[in-house]
Amino acid sequence: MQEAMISRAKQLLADGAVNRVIGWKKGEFAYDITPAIFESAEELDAEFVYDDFTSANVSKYLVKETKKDGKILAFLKPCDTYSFNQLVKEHRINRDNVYVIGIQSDGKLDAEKIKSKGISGILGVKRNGENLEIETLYGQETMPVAEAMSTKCLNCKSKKHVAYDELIGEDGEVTASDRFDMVEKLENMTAQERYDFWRNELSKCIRCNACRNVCPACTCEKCVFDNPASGIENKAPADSFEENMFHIIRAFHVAGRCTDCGECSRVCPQNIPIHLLNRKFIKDINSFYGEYQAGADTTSKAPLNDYKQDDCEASIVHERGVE
Amino acid sequence: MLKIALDKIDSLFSAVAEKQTLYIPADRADGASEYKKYENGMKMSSNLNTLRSAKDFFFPQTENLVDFKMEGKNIEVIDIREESEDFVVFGVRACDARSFTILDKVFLSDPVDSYYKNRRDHGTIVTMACSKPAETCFCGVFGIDATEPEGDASCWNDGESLFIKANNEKGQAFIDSVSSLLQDGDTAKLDETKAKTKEILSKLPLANLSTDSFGGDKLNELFRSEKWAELSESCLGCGTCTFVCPTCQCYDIKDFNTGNGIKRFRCWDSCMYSDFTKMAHGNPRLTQVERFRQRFMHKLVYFPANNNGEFGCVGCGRCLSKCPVSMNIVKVMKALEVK
Amino acid sequence: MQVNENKEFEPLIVAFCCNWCSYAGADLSGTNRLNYPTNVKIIRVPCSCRVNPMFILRAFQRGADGVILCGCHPGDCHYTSGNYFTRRRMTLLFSMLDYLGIERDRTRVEWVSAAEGAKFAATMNEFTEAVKKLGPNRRLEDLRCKKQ
Amino acid sequence: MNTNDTLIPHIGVVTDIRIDTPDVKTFRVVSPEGGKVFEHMPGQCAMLSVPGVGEGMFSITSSPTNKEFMEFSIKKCGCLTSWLHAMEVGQQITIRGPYGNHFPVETDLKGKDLLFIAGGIGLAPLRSVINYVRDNRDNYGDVQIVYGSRSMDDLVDYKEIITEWVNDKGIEVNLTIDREQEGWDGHVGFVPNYVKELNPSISKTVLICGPPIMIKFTLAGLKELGFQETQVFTTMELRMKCAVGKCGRCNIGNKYVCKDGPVFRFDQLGELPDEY
Repeated sequence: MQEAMISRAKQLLADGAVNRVIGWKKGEFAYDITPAIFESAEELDAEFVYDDFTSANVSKYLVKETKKDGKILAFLKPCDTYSFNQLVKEHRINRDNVYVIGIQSDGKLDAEKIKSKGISGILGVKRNGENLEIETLYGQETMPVAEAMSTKCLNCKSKKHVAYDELIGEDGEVTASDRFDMVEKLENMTAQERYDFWRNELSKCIRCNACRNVCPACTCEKCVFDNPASGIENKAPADSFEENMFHIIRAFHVAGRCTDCGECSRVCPQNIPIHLLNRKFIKDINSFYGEYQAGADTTSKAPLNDYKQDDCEASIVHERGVE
Repeated sequence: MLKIALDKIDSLFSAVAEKQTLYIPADRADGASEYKKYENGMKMSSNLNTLRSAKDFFFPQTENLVDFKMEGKNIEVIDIREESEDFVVFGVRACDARSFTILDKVFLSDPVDSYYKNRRDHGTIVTMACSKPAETCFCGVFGIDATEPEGDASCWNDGESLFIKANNEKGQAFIDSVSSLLQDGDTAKLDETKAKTKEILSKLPLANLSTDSFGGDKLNELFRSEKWAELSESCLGCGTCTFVCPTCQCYDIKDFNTGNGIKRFRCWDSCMYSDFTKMAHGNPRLTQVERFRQRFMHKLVYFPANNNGEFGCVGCGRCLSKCPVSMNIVKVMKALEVK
Repeated sequence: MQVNENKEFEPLIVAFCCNWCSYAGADLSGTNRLNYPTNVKIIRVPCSCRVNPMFILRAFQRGADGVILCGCHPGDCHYTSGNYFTRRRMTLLFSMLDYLGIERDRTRVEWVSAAEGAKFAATMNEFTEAVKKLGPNRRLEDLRCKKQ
Repeated sequence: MNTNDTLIPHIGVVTDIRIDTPDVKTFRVVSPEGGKVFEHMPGQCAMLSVPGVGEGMFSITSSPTNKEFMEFSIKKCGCLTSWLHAMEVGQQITIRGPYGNHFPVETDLKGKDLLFIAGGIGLAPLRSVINYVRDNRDNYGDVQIVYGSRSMDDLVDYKEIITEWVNDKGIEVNLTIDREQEGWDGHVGFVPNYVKELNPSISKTVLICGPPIMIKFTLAGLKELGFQETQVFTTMELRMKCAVGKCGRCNIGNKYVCKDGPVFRFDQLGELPDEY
């Protein structure tokens, strides 16, 4: 994959079809990959990488990049293409200034998950069938690939590319996903249990804003939480209320636009399952207003910009589920 | 050296916790660890380090500074400060222990920050030597020896026993308070453990990181480097690095109107945020390039310039594992290094 | 003011009322001398869809124990379709609050027309009773805003 | 706790509000018991705040030789300043300070001929020095003041200038406004050009404050005339929260404007990165 991508990128650069490439750059270790922009064949050869740890979704960078001169080549994984499409639909990305190559993704790994198994001093990670061979400062370790899989890839919703100019690797299908299982599990708890679950999770929040800043749906020029005039600007979780407020409003502001790319949970330094808030909205939208997948196309109306005269009433919330 | 068998460590914790509040690193459900108030039966985490740094104990993320009552045109200032209770933080690693020295230089320099000092005076830090450093560790680069941690008292673990030594009066008082549980022990095995750890420390992937290209005297050339633009390109402008950092000390002061008075509180702030330097008439750091540069210049240039060459980083490696885009101080140092 | 000896919990209810229907409905219930609890504090908004989810949350932060949103009946919106959008938004928001374990009876949407003074009073009576049963809002409170 | 902390402010009472220009008001502040809340040196600043609205750093525009009160000339431009402009006499605010360094009135400036150059609200910090010099006239040489503003109405402290300053011996006041205006028979033109026209003696020590662009061009002009950077002092401002060099935002390079500034000599400023 990586070689094919580099050679195609070099070709497009040489042809002048694009003047830069957005992809991923090697780090110090096996796993610390940084999204980066490459402008020459030399840079690509030296630093471009596409492997098990290139999970960062680069579509949000295109908001800024496609405003610049010249065309940029973007490598997008299937889930990234949904975010991309959604941004195109919201006129945040200038589609004319980007050349998209869809790339196959077999799921990405999360170094944090390896570390949480007590494996430390990671020097190298190799996939060997169903197992990971991990070279560490303290000797060789193995663990099942499935256990190191990034949370966002565990319940993959689709291996299909919804936007691309060309493909490298296979295009997949929308997968029958079990992504709402955890949401359902929570819904079936009692209110007290749900409350305790979320208090435990949200009280970890350090308000670093990583979830917001990485989110491809959060592209406001000025966020309401940064605006002193909004009345709710809160820089720190000074009270449990503010933790709730931030997470409810953040999720609400992307409701109907969140493609469930899972970046929010991936970047959370405190491992809060933020995606479970977004998924709740997605699940509700699906059940109240019909199946909707944000980013699947660039034409449909967003559920919160739309209505039907016979929509359910808000009292539906009171009528179902566990009290 | 004084020691206690590892299987008796619970009795040590209980004895301490009886007299004052004790915090130890404990495991969370997600595998990460964090400092928790000790309760009987709680197990100390075997993780190398806590997810959040130990700076919270002295410089919490939010704290109330002062209250105001407003009546008509009058204001009443209410000093809400209270003497802190005595507490012990157990199991602090060498990197975090050094971070207090750095924070002290900021908060205890004139004019002394009474909020910080209050907690500092009442807190005892018991450090724990590392035996299994991670690939992200680079404390040695800043002259920290992970096998000889600072703090009020230091502990070592040789696999069987916990050895403890006081470094100052506060540490001695701590040891005296539990002396009935301690006995003299032979350090032969411990010395072996230390030697082993030292060997690993020397082989860490970042052990050879050089600070030669940094320091107060390189201010202008580093500031003008053209590499900042490229380095900051992927930065999301979030505050993760700042908030997990044990030495980041910038703060914001804000007022909260509760409806029955005003609370003025301070909270951690991040130089990575767009509003950090924003004024009514403009912003001297308009793009992420300037903000990103500020963070690393502060740690590698400005801080040493004002503090006899001491760097504002302790090499704990938290930002290396937590940055959403893995852009961190090590990559910055390597990129800016003059070879 | 007389101090109530057996301190029964008196909830604070915030009612967002749209200018064109529900506020007029509240007015009508007043001119008809219908009773509804003094616990209800009305905030008039131009249209129910002016109500941002943050308004609801901030009401709780500032001490409300229950928040009710009243607007024109679907189809009767002064601005044609505002309340249809409100309906979707509030359904999702309330569902989310429920998901976070916030008691679902603390929030409600009710359509009250300008002619339905009686409905307004009845709704407020009923809602206040329901919130009273739940007790003070604890799960979505801001401790800093509590009177010492 | 019985220790003081600089972050806990004092109360100040606003006893007088003077409307200087359409967007500048000068506030007189005393302690509730009367008298000044604290002593200061010319060029130092104080943190003024209205709880619930915000806190901001303002230069103290009155001279330390004034023993009764402190004054602050404040231009309305943001949230806090709008609130201050809307308040009435008798209102209490909170005040803490003094912060920062000051103009070297007792060292470098002593015995020197002084040239003050100010633009708009930039007169505020310099007024403190000018009045200090006037009150200690024997310690200083000739004083020349060049002050410019957008229009006649925008000249801060115009009354004090034309009734007091111009009548003082050894003080030369040169006023200018940007555009021709009815009722104005003085000089018209921008400050940098006016300074060049006036061609001041290069033996003078210069104190300059105003909009960054004015400072930039005036400094270039002064250099053309033969002035050295070591002869020119200015005062800076950046966003501040703590005012004691701890909150970490008002730095220019390794210098904190609140603690190492706000007064800088241009050669010192030249050694720092261009980020202000």
